[in-house]
Amino acid sequence: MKQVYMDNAATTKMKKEVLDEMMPYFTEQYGNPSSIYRVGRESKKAVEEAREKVAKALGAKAKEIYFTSGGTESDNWAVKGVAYANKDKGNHIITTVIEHHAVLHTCKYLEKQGFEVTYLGVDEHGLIDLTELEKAIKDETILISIMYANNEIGTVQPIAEIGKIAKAKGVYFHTDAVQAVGSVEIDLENSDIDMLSLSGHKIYGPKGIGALYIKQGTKIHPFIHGGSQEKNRRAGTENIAYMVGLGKAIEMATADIDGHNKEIMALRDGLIQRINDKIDYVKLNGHPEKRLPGNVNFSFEFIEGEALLLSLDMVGIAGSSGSACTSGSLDPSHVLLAIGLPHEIAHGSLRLSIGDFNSEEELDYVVDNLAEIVQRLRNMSPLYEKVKGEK
Amino acid sequence: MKQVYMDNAATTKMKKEVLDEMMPYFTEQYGNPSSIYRVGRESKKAVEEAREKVAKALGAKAKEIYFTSGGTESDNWAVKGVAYANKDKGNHIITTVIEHHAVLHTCKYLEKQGFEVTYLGVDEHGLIDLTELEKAIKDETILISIMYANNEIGTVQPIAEIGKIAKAKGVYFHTDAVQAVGSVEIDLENSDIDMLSLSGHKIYGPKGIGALYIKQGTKIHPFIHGGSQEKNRRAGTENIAYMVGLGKAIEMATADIDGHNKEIMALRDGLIQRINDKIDYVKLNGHPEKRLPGNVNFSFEFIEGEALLLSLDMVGIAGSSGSACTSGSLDPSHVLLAIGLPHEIAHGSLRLSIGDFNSEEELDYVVDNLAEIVQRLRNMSPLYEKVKGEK
Amino acid sequence: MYTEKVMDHFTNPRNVGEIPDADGIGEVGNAKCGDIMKMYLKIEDGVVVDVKFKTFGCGSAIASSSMATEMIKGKTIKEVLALTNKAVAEALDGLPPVKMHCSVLAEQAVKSALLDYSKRSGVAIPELEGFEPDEDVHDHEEHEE
Ligand SMILES: Cc1ncc(COP(=O)(O)O)c(C=O)c1O
Ligand SMILES: Cc1ncc(COP(=O)(O)O)c(C=O)c1O
Ligand code: FES
Ligand code: FES
Repeated sequence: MKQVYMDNAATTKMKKEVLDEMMPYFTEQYGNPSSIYRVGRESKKAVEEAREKVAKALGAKAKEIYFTSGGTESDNWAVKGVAYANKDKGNHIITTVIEHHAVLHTCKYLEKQGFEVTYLGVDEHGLIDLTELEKAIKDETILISIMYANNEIGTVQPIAEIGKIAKAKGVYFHTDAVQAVGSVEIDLENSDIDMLSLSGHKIYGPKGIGALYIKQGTKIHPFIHGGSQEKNRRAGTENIAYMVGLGKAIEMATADIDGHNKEIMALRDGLIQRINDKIDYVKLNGHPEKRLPGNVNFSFEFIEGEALLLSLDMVGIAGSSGSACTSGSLDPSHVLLAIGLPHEIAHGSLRLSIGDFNSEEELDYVVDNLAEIVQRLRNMSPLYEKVKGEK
Repeated sequence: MKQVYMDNAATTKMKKEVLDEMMPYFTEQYGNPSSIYRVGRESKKAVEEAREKVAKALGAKAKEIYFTSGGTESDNWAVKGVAYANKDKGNHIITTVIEHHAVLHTCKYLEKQGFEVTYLGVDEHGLIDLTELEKAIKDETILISIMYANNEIGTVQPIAEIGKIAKAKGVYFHTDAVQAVGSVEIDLENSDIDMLSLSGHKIYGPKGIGALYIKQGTKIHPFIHGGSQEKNRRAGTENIAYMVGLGKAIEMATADIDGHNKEIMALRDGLIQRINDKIDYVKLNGHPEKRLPGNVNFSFEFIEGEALLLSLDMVGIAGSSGSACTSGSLDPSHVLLAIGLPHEIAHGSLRLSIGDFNSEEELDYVVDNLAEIVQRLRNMSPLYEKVKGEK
Repeated sequence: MYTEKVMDHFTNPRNVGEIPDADGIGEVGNAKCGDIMKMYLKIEDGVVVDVKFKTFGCGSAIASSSMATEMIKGKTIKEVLALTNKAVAEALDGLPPVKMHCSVLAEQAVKSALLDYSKRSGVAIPELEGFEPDEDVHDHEEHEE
């Protein structure tokens, strides 16, 4: 059967070029970078070259890049590390209700440890209100953590403005850019971002590697203590192969963001239009313009997302409903609720996220099947029955 | 030039069988295990099969095994997770002065956060004193963290007895078994161990993956918060390939521990004897019997370890001096100082750790070169000069 | 981690040994820190005509000693006094930051030997007045918290 993978916001398939660069570090180049003999020195060199690539892709200095085990660890480190290191200054953190759980659950945990957290709401498109942010800052505020772009609805926040506000108030600013890297131009040197999280597997690199950018001079505790790797700030024997893979992946993802976005957006806009044309009672979630190039998120009234996903899977189409990273939970997505969707509409959401391996022709297959499936499920739905009756 | 890798305690070369099992998860099997479509379900299955293998190798239940990014994260999680979850009960932790930095630096950090830590000393062979341990336990003690086997001198602690003491006193017992797995039979179900750390890259698996065994019912906080992976206890998109690799690696490493140890010990004992025979002013560090099968650690008087390592590297031999995991620091090893070596003797230490890929013939090469190098460095040493003068 | 020059001087150290009838001997460092450097000078008419060293220490300590001996051989006392650890490190095409103290040791070993010469021979070296080699010149990498 045809397989159409449309869940690139959950994870991506690794690019061949990335895997090829990693392979030597699974075989002959196995030395521990901390050691002084040849095979160790070569590993060290590979790690530092990968770090350079990450730095270059973000307009940062190599010494500001720290490798982690993924976006989640980066988020945990940034938020907890700053919280604990600055608790003599204050105990207040500002974030948003639509963050990824990696930030949200970390904040919930910190609340139990005596920190106070303000969760900013968002408007119907998923944007925060800058005035509200400014008002939320108080003397005790030590950190603002606001995601660059949302993983579910794709909304991109006004990061430059947020940075300016944070800087003016002398508060650290962390942004979870896991979804933004490769889709948005990022130039950290000319930004007011103090910390930025990213992850390899969202940009055609391996799963289980990420990085945290920490601007020089930022007061932050290490999160994982131990050996002196990563300049004494992130302990643990280096995952050389994945670091190399992340370096290659980010290099490729940022080589021509504009050109790349144009292609992806053409597919995205075509998909949105065709769904709008072919299926009624649908609603596009997220911001109409300020959204990630590959993100399509629709609510289909009267039906439930899991049933939709299962039906799509039966014809080989992979999508997601709510956050794929957390779909162990069946609660309607906290992001969709935050933009004001009623529960029943939130439940009927479908995210199709377009990636580098998708083609125009696949989208035809998706739309045809989707229309059919939605109709079939609606025919089973007592809610739809009522609406039909009213018509 | 001939290359002889004798630093298997620092890291090992991945076995081909391990890499082979991992490969599909770098290519077609890239689905996110949290998702419900086919390629996601297959990833989920692979993760759970890997977890079964880890559990089986340790005599544990699969649901007691949590994947982490390595031994260091496992140690951080166990120690911090128990500390924070039980701080209403007490704030006292007991560990030893010879732990890996992953435990030691974590404890130092917790001291700054208001915890109290007792660091047990060790005897000249690196063994703790059980009576001393018992005496150190007080009402406020919530955790004992003592390593199974030491990474530098190979000494194996009386883990069963420590477990009994901990259990009798109602204190949690964590052991860092990163060096022990594959060399010591471990049967967690019939043990008093509450938590156990292990790492993939010490047993011919990948670098950047580990596991923490958490006995059912243990009160411990998550360490990395976020998505609901690992039953809500360790967030982050799963590193499926490495989990599969760790499963295969531990399966192979524990298939026939006795037979395997016999072979490795034959090599080790031969190496120890030949060094003793050929070179004077040497001292074997660690316990004569209770030591890891592959560990050889000698001090060579009058010379310094780094010079020794560099010289060995020039003839293709890879060894380590002090802990290779932390050799960014130039301080003499805390372990060698703890067993009572004077600073200058600790400086002249060399660890040669034997692994599955080493051969008898390689050892000949090592001993011949080592004898020559030690002599050359001694001829340059003002300390040796004095001894020669006295003779 | 080390330059080719360092490795060259480490593997083929120049002027290793002792001078039995040395005019000045300097010993600095201590075994506790893993480094002792001992310099022997032969001085004629205010010129270092021969120099030998022995070192207990790491690769960069051995290379620094070797380089220092090359740099002072045949030089006048005044010229020798001008030798700095930075010059030694530069002559080796650089040392890793954590290893700079090894070159400090080399500078101090030379000065100690000169001081010894001055005491023994009665030749005053005013530049060395108050010179005392540091016991602990170790300056390890910054630990960021
Ligand atoms: C916005 C966002 N932040 C954080 C993460 C977590 O990253 P990782 O899966 O690498 O832990 C994800 C995806 O899982 C994400 O989409
Ligand atoms: C005893 C011990 N504990 C912990 C670790 C850390 O494990 P990892 O390198 O996987 O972080 C090591 C080795 O590095 C070790 O030898
Ligand atoms: S309908 Fe089954 S989970 Fe709600
Ligand atoms: S002799 Fe101490 S590091 Fe060079």
